[in-house]
Amino acid sequence: MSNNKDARRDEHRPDVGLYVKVFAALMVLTMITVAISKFHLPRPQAIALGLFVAVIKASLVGALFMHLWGENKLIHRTLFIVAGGAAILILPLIDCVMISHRITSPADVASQHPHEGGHAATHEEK
Amino acid sequence: MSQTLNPAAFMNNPDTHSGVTNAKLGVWLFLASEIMLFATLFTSYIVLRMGATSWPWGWDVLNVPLATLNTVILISSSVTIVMAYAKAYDKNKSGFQGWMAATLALSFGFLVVKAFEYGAEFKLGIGPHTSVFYAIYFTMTGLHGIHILGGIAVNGGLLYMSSVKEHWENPLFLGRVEGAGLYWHFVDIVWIFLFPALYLL
Amino acid sequence: MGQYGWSLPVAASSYAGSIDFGLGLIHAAMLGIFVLWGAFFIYLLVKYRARPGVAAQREEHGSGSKGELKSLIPDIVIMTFEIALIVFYAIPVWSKIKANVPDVKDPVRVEVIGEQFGWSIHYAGPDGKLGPRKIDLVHFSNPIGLDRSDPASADDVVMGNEMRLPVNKTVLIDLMSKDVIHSFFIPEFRIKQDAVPGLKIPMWITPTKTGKFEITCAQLCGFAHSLMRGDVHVQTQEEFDAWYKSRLATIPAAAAASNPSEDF
Amino acid sequence: MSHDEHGHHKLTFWEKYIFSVDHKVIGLQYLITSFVFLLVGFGLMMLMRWQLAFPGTPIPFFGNLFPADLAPNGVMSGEFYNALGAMHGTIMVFLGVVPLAVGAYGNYVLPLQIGAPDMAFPRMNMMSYWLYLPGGALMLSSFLMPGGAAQSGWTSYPPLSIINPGQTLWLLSMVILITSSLLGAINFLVTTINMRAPGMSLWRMPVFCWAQFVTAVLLLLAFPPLEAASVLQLMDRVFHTSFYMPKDLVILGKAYAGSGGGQPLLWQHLFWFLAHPEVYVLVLPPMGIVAEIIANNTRKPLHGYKTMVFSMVAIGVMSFLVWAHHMFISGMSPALGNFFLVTTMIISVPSVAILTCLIFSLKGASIRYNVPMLFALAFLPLFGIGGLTGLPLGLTVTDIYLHDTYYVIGHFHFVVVTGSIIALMGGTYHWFPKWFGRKMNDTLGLIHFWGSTASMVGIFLPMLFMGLAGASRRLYDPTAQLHNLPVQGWNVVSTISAYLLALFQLPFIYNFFNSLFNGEKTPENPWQATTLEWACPSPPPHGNFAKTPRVYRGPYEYSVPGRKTDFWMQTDPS
Repeated sequence: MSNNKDARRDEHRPDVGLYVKVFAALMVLTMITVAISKFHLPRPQAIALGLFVAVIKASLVGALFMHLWGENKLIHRTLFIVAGGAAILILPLIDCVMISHRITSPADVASQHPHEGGHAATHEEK
Repeated sequence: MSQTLNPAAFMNNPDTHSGVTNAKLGVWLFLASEIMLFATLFTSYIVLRMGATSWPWGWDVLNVPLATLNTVILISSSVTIVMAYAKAYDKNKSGFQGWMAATLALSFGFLVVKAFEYGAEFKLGIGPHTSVFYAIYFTMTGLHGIHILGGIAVNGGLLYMSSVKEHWENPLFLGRVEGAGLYWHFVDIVWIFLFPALYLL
Repeated sequence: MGQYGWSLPVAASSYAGSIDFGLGLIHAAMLGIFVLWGAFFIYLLVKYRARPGVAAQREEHGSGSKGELKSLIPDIVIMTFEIALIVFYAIPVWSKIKANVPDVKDPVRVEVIGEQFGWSIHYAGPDGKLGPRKIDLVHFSNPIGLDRSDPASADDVVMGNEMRLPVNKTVLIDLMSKDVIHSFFIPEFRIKQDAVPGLKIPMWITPTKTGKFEITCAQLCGFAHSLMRGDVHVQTQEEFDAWYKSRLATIPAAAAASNPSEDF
Repeated sequence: MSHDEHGHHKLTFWEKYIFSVDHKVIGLQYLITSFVFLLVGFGLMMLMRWQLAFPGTPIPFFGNLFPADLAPNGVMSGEFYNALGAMHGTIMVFLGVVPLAVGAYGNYVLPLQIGAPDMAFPRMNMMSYWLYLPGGALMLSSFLMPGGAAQSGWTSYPPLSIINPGQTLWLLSMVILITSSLLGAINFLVTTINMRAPGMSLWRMPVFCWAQFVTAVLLLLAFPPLEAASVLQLMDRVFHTSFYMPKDLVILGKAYAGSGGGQPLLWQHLFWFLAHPEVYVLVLPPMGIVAEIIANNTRKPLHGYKTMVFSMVAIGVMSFLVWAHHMFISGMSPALGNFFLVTTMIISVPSVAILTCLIFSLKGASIRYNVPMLFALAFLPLFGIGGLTGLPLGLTVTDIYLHDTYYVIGHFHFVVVTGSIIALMGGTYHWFPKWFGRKMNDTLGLIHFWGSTASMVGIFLPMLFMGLAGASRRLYDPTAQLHNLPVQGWNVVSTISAYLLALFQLPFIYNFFNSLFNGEKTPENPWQATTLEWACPSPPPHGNFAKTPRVYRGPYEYSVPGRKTDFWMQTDPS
């Protein structure tokens, strides 16, 4: 195998300084999500914020640790197609919303748990 | 032998049509199927949640501090594996082995914490049958745990291979480390979404 | 014996005609397409068989040329047909049958509940109110768990595998299942709807012919799936009323017999 | 992998034939195994057909061989019938046709056609097969479990599948089979993208390769949702979760103990999310085979090569958007039904385009009527019936009546049996010379062809009539329901045709094995074809080509004016 150099062509030059920065950012973001959840925001806001932070974290890992930044186009296209496939899964969700009025006995999930904390009762909304 | 092509030589040729090695493309396609798998699980989660009249807060029913600890562990392991890749890139064998061992230690740590979490729940008589919330919680974290186990097997394999001269000097070795890293980061990303979805929201 | 039938059964509901129209139209079109294609196909097979001294003719054209466009003609024809079907037939008729329940005065209100392996038909009675059902009250003598103590269920009648309907009157049905998925199918009415546990699915029929038809289960529901059937009798309004009254007369006894206290 | 494990030393028997990493050996392993599974699935169906035609009468010859709880006094029980039905569907789709179309033909032919020495990941290829075989064995072994095999149809709809016996093994082996398919799909994609010979641009790939490529994408993206759904169902069965179990179920008079809160329709969505693309997985590779055979035997280029390729890609994309047409009356939102109605009608457009191109390919041809060509030609009208009968099923309104009747069964068997399986059989006759360097016998082939096609039509055409009369499917005893009585005679016709079909497979089986040893020896390129698989020895050695082939032109350069021969191979430099 004399193509040692060639084999490196599609491998990424590591950047240790960058990795450390990303690590720090991920830690901070983790603490932020946990801290936010302490406030017990109303559900919609909590979900929006939580997902927002999660998307940022995932993008950092994807772009910099997985080297998607500057990766070959083929990989980007693959992920694009998969994103399309996964997006189609929205249709079962739409159906679920549209037939929700047909559900006869929806489960009251929160009440099915032994509660140790105390604030379950104050957060009955979905 | 001389009258036919050697498949192995052909396969290792990085000069492919796409400019991506087979191994890397293969890993990414595998991750593509994994994305669909977890996307389906998250879809099921949302469907079940929307079909319920109420949904518990993770703080009330799960152990958030332990899960936070696990998040920290997993993110750290993502860094250690990328450091291992950096060392392998520089052909620094002991550095690679050190960071890879750290990755393995962190992944075992994750599983141990998870085991404590599960154990406490089982002790309370809580299991997947308790409610759809716990059903989705145990299923998704369980599947994620199985993925961790798979990662441990792959990373452990690479750690062993690095001690064999023949493998360490193989020009494909770096690609393998990169592939294992991609998988490990993916497992990390899944957790990045699982953690808020189950524990915080 | 007449065991080789292939036509649709008699049409006995208000919208059976529009479904039959679609079936007829599509099958006529299918037959037409198939015969035309078939004739063309056989012509090609015969004309272009290999013969000594005759070589194959390449079609020299790139994409977008005339020859290429010609092969799109069948597609365009079929597409036009399909668009017409969707716009003028499928969507309007579908929303009439499935998407909306007609707003009629004084309908017959019924709950149909499937279980392994039979149908329970629960009539709301003259007050138009379905009595509440409770899972704790389910008993072999009260298969749907009807709460007889509620005033709404005073004039309710529950039938097993037997449905009687007045002719030319709209029936609003809430379809449910106790255990697994069943499918409520009356071939003569051209009505079919899955009964899904946990869901209450609305549907409606207006029978237009008197007579006895069959309710069947069209979704695999277990080992005795083929035995899951019932009868639907379409009667004149007078016959129906008389029958309902006679059933109602038996209710107090039935209510007493299935006194829920013993199940608690 | 850095050195050649498989080039230098002599391979042992095990390495060469059992745990081989050679795509050709794996392809043949798939071929034999999937043909065996097809026969098994067919055998199950013959038992069912007896019960359907003559309900309540003991099964002849075999009846008393079954344990008394399955077939008391030789008469099939309802449980046994349902188990046979579920297993027939599962085996035929997941263990028969897909492995045959993808595992066997794809594995053997695809690398040859693109000029690759092997698949991209030979060891993973071996692993696919060695997951498929145990997965299949596990599936079959469920018959021996207490309670018998899965009894909830191949669709496994909950809650029935949660409370029925036999489903756990079904789910486990499905997970294994899905994993095997996923490994295969990754391998096919990487091979097609990365391993093409120099000069083999995408637009020079034969239609068959395109079909395999699109199929692999479908498998890769559609199977994981079913894997996830199967895991959830497995949880429901094993750990008593309630993913698919709503609250307040009363099963045979007893309240169900689960927590409730689940949604039965979720499974249907996830199942059909796979199972509709799966239909195109069943159909696209056979279409590719038909295209290859037609191009070769008309001695002219395919009409509209690019149209066909684009249509296949369009089918691939659209196949992800049509699944809920299986669910029009499932209780799903009727408004969403309209959406799926429109997408379903759209997907018929590329399908019609492919058929049109194939038929127009005959124009100006010099048709060579050999056995593979007969199969390919029979595919066109018979698959056409399958496609046309899909129209009233895809239309919401008419589906209200036809859903879950025998019309559905007739429709998809026309598609899969007289479509896919006919084409796959044709493929066997076409590539047999390449696989073994010998030719299959023509007379036996003709008997097989005419007998099979006639009896297939005899089985499935009556089903369309029965469906129109409203006969429901999956009924253990059709005569128990009055509305089936007027069409019961057709069941007898179907059954007799099915037994005839079995009879007409005997010449095929004999022909296959006899020709292995006694068939007429053939040269490298007996059909005078143009594609790359005919540019290497028959059978090709390990590594396939003596040197990396170079590709100079498109796949179907037949009857080019001014050339001595009427075929111009892709590798021919002049």
